[in-house]
Amino acid sequence: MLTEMKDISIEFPGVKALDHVSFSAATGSVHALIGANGAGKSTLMKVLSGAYGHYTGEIIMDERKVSIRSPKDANELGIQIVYQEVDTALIPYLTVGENILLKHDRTFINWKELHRASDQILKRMNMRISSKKLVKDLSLAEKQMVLIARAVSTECRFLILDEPTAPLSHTETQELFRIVNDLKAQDVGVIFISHRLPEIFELCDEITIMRNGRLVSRDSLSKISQNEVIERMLGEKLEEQFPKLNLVIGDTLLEVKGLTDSEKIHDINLTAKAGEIIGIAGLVGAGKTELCKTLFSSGKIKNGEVLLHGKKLRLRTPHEAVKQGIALVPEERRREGILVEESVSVNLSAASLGQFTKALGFLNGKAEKEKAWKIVQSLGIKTPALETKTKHLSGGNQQKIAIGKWLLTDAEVYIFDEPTKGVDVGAKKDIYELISELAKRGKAVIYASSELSEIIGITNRLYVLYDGQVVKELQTSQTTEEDILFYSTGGK
Amino acid sequence: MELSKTAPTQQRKFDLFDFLYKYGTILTIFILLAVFATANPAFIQGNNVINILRSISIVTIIAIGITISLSVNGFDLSVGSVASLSNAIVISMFVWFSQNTLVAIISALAASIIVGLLNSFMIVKMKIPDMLMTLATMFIIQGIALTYTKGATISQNMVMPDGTFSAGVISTVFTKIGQVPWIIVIMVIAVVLVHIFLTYTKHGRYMYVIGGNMEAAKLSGIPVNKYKVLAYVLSAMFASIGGIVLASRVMTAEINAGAPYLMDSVAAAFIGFSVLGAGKPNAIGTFVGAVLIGILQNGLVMMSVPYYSMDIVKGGVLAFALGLTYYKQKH
Amino acid sequence: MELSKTAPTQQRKFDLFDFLYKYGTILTIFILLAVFATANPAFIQGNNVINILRSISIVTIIAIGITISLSVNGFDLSVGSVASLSNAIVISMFVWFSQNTLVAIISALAASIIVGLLNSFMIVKMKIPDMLMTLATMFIIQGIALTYTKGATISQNMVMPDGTFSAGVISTVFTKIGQVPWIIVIMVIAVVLVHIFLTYTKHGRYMYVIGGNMEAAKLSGIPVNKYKVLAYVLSAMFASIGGIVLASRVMTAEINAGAPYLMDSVAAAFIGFSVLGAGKPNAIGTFVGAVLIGILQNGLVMMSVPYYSMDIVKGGVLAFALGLTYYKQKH
Amino acid sequence: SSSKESSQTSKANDKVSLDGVPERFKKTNDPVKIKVIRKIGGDDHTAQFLAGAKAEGESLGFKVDVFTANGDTAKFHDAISQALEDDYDGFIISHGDDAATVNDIKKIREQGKNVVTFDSNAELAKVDGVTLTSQDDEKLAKLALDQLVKDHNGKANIVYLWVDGFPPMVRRNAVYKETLAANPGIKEAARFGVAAADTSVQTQNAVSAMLNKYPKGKIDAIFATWDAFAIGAARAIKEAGRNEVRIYGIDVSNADLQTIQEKGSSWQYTAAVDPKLIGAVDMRILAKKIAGEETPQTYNLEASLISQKDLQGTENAVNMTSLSGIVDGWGKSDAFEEDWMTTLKKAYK
Ligand SMILES: Nc1ncnc2c1ncn2[C@@H]1O[C@H](COP(=O)(O)OP(=O)(O)OP(=O)(O)O)[C@@H](O)[C@H]1O
Ligand SMILES: Nc1ncnc2c1ncn2[C@@H]1O[C@H](COP(=O)(O)OP(=O)(O)OP(=O)(O)O)[C@@H](O)[C@H]1O
Ligand SMILES: [Mg+2]
Ligand SMILES: [Mg+2]
Repeated sequence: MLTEMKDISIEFPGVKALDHVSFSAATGSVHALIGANGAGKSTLMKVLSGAYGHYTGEIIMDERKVSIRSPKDANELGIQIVYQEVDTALIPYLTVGENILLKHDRTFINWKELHRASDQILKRMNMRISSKKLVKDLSLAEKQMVLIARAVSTECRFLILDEPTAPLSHTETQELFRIVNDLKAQDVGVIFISHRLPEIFELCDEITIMRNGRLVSRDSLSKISQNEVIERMLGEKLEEQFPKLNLVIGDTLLEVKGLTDSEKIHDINLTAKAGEIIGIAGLVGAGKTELCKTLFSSGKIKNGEVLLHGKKLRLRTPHEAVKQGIALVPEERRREGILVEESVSVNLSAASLGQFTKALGFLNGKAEKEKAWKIVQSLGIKTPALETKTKHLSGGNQQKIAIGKWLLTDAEVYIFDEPTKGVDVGAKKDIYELISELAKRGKAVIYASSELSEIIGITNRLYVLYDGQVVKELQTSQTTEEDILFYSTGGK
Repeated sequence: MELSKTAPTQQRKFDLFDFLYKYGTILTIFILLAVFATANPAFIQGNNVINILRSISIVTIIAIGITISLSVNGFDLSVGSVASLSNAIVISMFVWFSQNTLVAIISALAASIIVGLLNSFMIVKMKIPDMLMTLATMFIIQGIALTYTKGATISQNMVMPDGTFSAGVISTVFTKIGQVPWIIVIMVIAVVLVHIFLTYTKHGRYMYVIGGNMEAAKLSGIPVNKYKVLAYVLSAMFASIGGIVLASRVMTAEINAGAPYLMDSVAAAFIGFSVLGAGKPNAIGTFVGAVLIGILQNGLVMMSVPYYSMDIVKGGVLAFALGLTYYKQKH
Repeated sequence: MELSKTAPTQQRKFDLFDFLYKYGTILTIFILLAVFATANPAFIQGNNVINILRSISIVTIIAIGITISLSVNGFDLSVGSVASLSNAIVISMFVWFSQNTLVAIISALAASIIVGLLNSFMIVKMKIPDMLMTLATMFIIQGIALTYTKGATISQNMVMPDGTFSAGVISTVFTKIGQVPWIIVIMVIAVVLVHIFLTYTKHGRYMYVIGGNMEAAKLSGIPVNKYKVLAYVLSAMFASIGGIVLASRVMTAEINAGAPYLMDSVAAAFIGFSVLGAGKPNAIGTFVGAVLIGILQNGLVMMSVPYYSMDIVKGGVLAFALGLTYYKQKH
Repeated sequence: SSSKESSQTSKANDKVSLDGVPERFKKTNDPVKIKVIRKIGGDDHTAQFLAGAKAEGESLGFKVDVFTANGDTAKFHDAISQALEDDYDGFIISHGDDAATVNDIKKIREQGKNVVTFDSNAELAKVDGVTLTSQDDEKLAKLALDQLVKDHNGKANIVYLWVDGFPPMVRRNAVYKETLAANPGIKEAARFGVAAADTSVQTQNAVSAMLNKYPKGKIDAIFATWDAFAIGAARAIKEAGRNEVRIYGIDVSNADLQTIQEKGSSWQYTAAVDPKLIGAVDMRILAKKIAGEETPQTYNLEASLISQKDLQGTENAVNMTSLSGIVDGWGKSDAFEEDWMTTLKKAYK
């Protein structure tokens, strides 16, 4: 069976997000949808799932014209979606079970049955979260898995996965692929959006490429190469992804001694020199995020110390950390990284407002706008205006803003926690370049990621985390993905 | 590869702060009981317990309505004025129009349903933020209640504008509503029904879903507007029931009689959030909140605390319970 | 990438609903002005304009404080009781303790700062939700104010508990504060200062950022707690100024004199959200909200609307303004 | 020893012989316990009434607990129910104007306890053994209105400040209506009235608007049925500089006296009963009941008219206590003051 979207156009204030896009996907196959940040992928899928009712064009299923103007319409036609922004789709103060079985039950709820059923679904997915846990206590990856569980728990003919793998590690990604393949075998049509090209080639049958709100091409994946995909989505060839490493390493800038917090991490020792990019590798839940946050002092330090230039830092609040020269790009951008209701320029200047302040705390609006615009340009943030609220930007562009605001500050140590999540290949390259630029300017960079290729590609040196502890320190040039994986899984 | 070691689930050892979060309010209640009972053993005798339950009945009923509106993340400020209006309608039906109990009660409820529909129409269709809208409704209904009674107190045998005396009497069946045991029974039924509704039915769950993340609810195909309407109508209806019970208890309709209930009800519903660690509006919690307030009120009168200092103690105990509950709690 | 050198500004074509969102409240004010002035030309004469401004001064000042607490996404319910307390302290300083104007005002402000610190300590350190905490504080401060005055009105030459007469007098300098032009000047200064503070300074920006997403603000290195403390202290201080102006206007300290200002102030601050399309708490909007309420109140008296129907009109106009503003507005 | 409000019953002076004092009051180790419960609150009248009752009771060696429900009727009834559980000897119930009060008081009587009410439901007359006291509202209204008519020779445009919904207000309104009917020259130009926590400020704002609507010469006087109205009106008139408008009010407080006495004040007359005295007299009636003595079923407290001229005639600032030196009989009444009470007062001095 085929779903066809014909000549879909949609506009938002200041942007024509979709411009006569046609798209079709069949049941029993996995269809990749790809394009740079802001190309319109999510928007197109929101149209198909009924989240936006104000589009023009038509949708045809089973050779019959259908009307999808609300999520209910889409549900009734068997279309399910897992949204890119997980927090927009979860109810934090309800349990995992309730979030999974959100919509199907009889008038009276049987709590035992509900948790039994959702535990079963989770088990089928090889997930080890309790159905009774509150969603607000989950990590981002777990939240993502809950959403996938919700989608697969329903009878559906089409399942849209909008960047489901962004927060997932290798293991969970493999688990997801297994589920997708199962669904495919059951004749479900899966539409899969991702910025990780290798996984698309691993999983998908067909591919549709978009650029700037328009359709570029539709092909069978067997007939196209990675480079061709990149060229079509960016409109230009992509050179080597990773920039040249900075080899001018200076003195030790940051020293962490015996760092232990109250929850997850124990006895971490690491050093970072000026001009060096340090990788933090590890599986999901290994404690990378906790470590980053503890260094940024928003976690609670129980033991140990952090020294900058050999001087012990007082780290009680992020405010103090920033003042002493530490910057953090956090993992959960929507909750922690950006101010969705504020404009692009307010977001970009939020961490460095002191620079734009005149006597008595008055703001210098002009300087602020100028600097912000510079960042918008240098990062290629796709926004209609500086005044646009960030919530109207595409996911990848929001991520760029979360990074961009720190580029205006004058920190000495930059901590990046999964900074390229949801960022397209072209922009990834921009971000890598920015990071390496920081290193060249003599900053120390700490780069936490569960994508091993990134760690290998960009760092000078790396630490492998396992269960909250550093199990291995490696020179990047002398190691391989397999080695890292070995240590990450507890190998000694 | 055997990489499927996801995050190890957290060990549950006894956690004092977690315990306090769940039982802080209840603990406070026990502390108060102990203090008051030591000061005067009569405090925990049957008669006084009934006194306390009777005194919290109206607050609880109205607070239950607020709880429902809170469950969809709404906030109904108009409940006090709806209670006033219902009080006025019920009594006037008897006194002015010599109607029977059924007609009187149905009229009051019908009026409250209209208010609920008005509120929800403006909130859902006109997209007016709920606090703002119910603030406006609060004024409007207060004004309507005042205009309806011409600013006068309605009571049996009152002087009518034309100089005659009103002839209607309040039925004896109706007067039972505001007396023990019925006043307590009504409260208990309201709490239990709403508890079941919110916890064990699809509808209640949808309300929590809407309250927790309206966007997500909408995108899951839950008829958000329908449930919001339902929530505001139910909220107004419970306020109306509160007003009717009040009417039966005092047998007159004084102007703005329902207004003082707003603050206490809001306090009860808010305190209820944390009871048993619910973390969300819930009927049992609201009841516990009302009990806390009722015990305080009664105990302070019993201890002959000067009336002008009562609020200090009341606020202080509230702050204490809150401190116990939220201290060290992460959000 | 074909990006231009300068930042593009968004294209704006005329959009009725956008227009109404920005100017709905102001439009309502003009409609009201037209209606009232037609009914009675005296309405827009200088004297009456001064009357209106004088009558909204206290509401505006208190609402400005609420605006500040709203800007960090807080909500200060204790402002009414702080105003009562300040009123009592100021008058008692004169009447009971024969102090001068400076001492009187400083004492009242100092008390309010303590309240603000208490509020923010409990909210920031004990993590108690703000509405709940300030509800508790509201009761506590109300009780303290009542206990301080022993539930009586303080006025010059009053009978003291020991049977003697109080000897202190209220200084003539102080009485000026509550009179035209000063009462209006103080309001305007408060509005302008807070407008500048919130819109043009780093601190104001930080407050809005904290209000928008506290977690993100914290992780951007903004000293969130410091600003929250500041917000609650400022909120209490403006409430205190409102109480002081009230004291000067009425020259006595009646019990709970500040309480009624809570609702009107909240309404003014809320209406202000939408003024000029700000979409967030802002000083100018709050002022416009207060003007709307003030015009209504004054105009209705002039039109001899029965007092008991005034609330209907007041609520109706509020609903109308809100409807104009929010109808068709996406959130 | 709970708190300062519940009175520390002072030890009886042994030297004073308690001869002639009714039996109940001789048990000095078991003092008489009285509960005063008032429905309305938040005004000075309440504070003074309660203070008067308390002071009188304590001077007789009673233990007096006072409570106000601040206008919350259900809370008022809760307090009565609760007090019934305690061992009070008698009750003073103020402003129990709703029907349910009748039931409450029946219950009190069934327990054999004594009750005196003030400004409460007239139906209480049907309950045996209850004394209903009130301010003489008819007299209060008449004093002020007659003066108004007299001052303006029966011809005036007036503003009426009144609020419905309270029995005393209803009674005052009745007199007002009669007066208008009897004096066709007196015309009501406008009316206003709200009962809120900020009544005086709201009245002030409303009267300001009225003064604008009716320029000089269009209104002559204001009749304010409550001092909160009068004081608001007086402030508005002062602000507008329109002191040709004269205010005739009812009720008085210390702040009122100050306003009336002020130079150029527009508040000419106010008719009032001393609220402290009401509390005291109610307490005495209750004491007589406990003593088993005869008490009347109703009692009205005498009203006086206070004039600005009298107040301005003295050098010193006048207050509620010193008013007695100016208005004859103010604050003093020997109604129900028995000899044994004098003895008790001496004993507990
Ligand atoms: N609600 C909205 N209001 C205004 N503009 C919007 C809205 N939603 C999307 N847009 C704009 O539409 C364009 C397409 O966004 P979309 O989210 O579809 O991109 P995407 O291809 O999913 O990108 P990413 O890979 O970053 O997720 C962007 O320029 C975005 O700013
Ligand atoms: N908000 C939270 N509340 C409770 N537990 C959390 C929260 N966030 C993370 N955790 C838990 O803390 C542990 C460490 O998580 P952390 O996020 O530091 O790991 P990570 O290595 O960064 O993994 P990821 O790849 O998901 O970022 C995990 O067990 C996770 O479930
Ligand atoms: Mg997207
Ligand atoms: Mg992480």
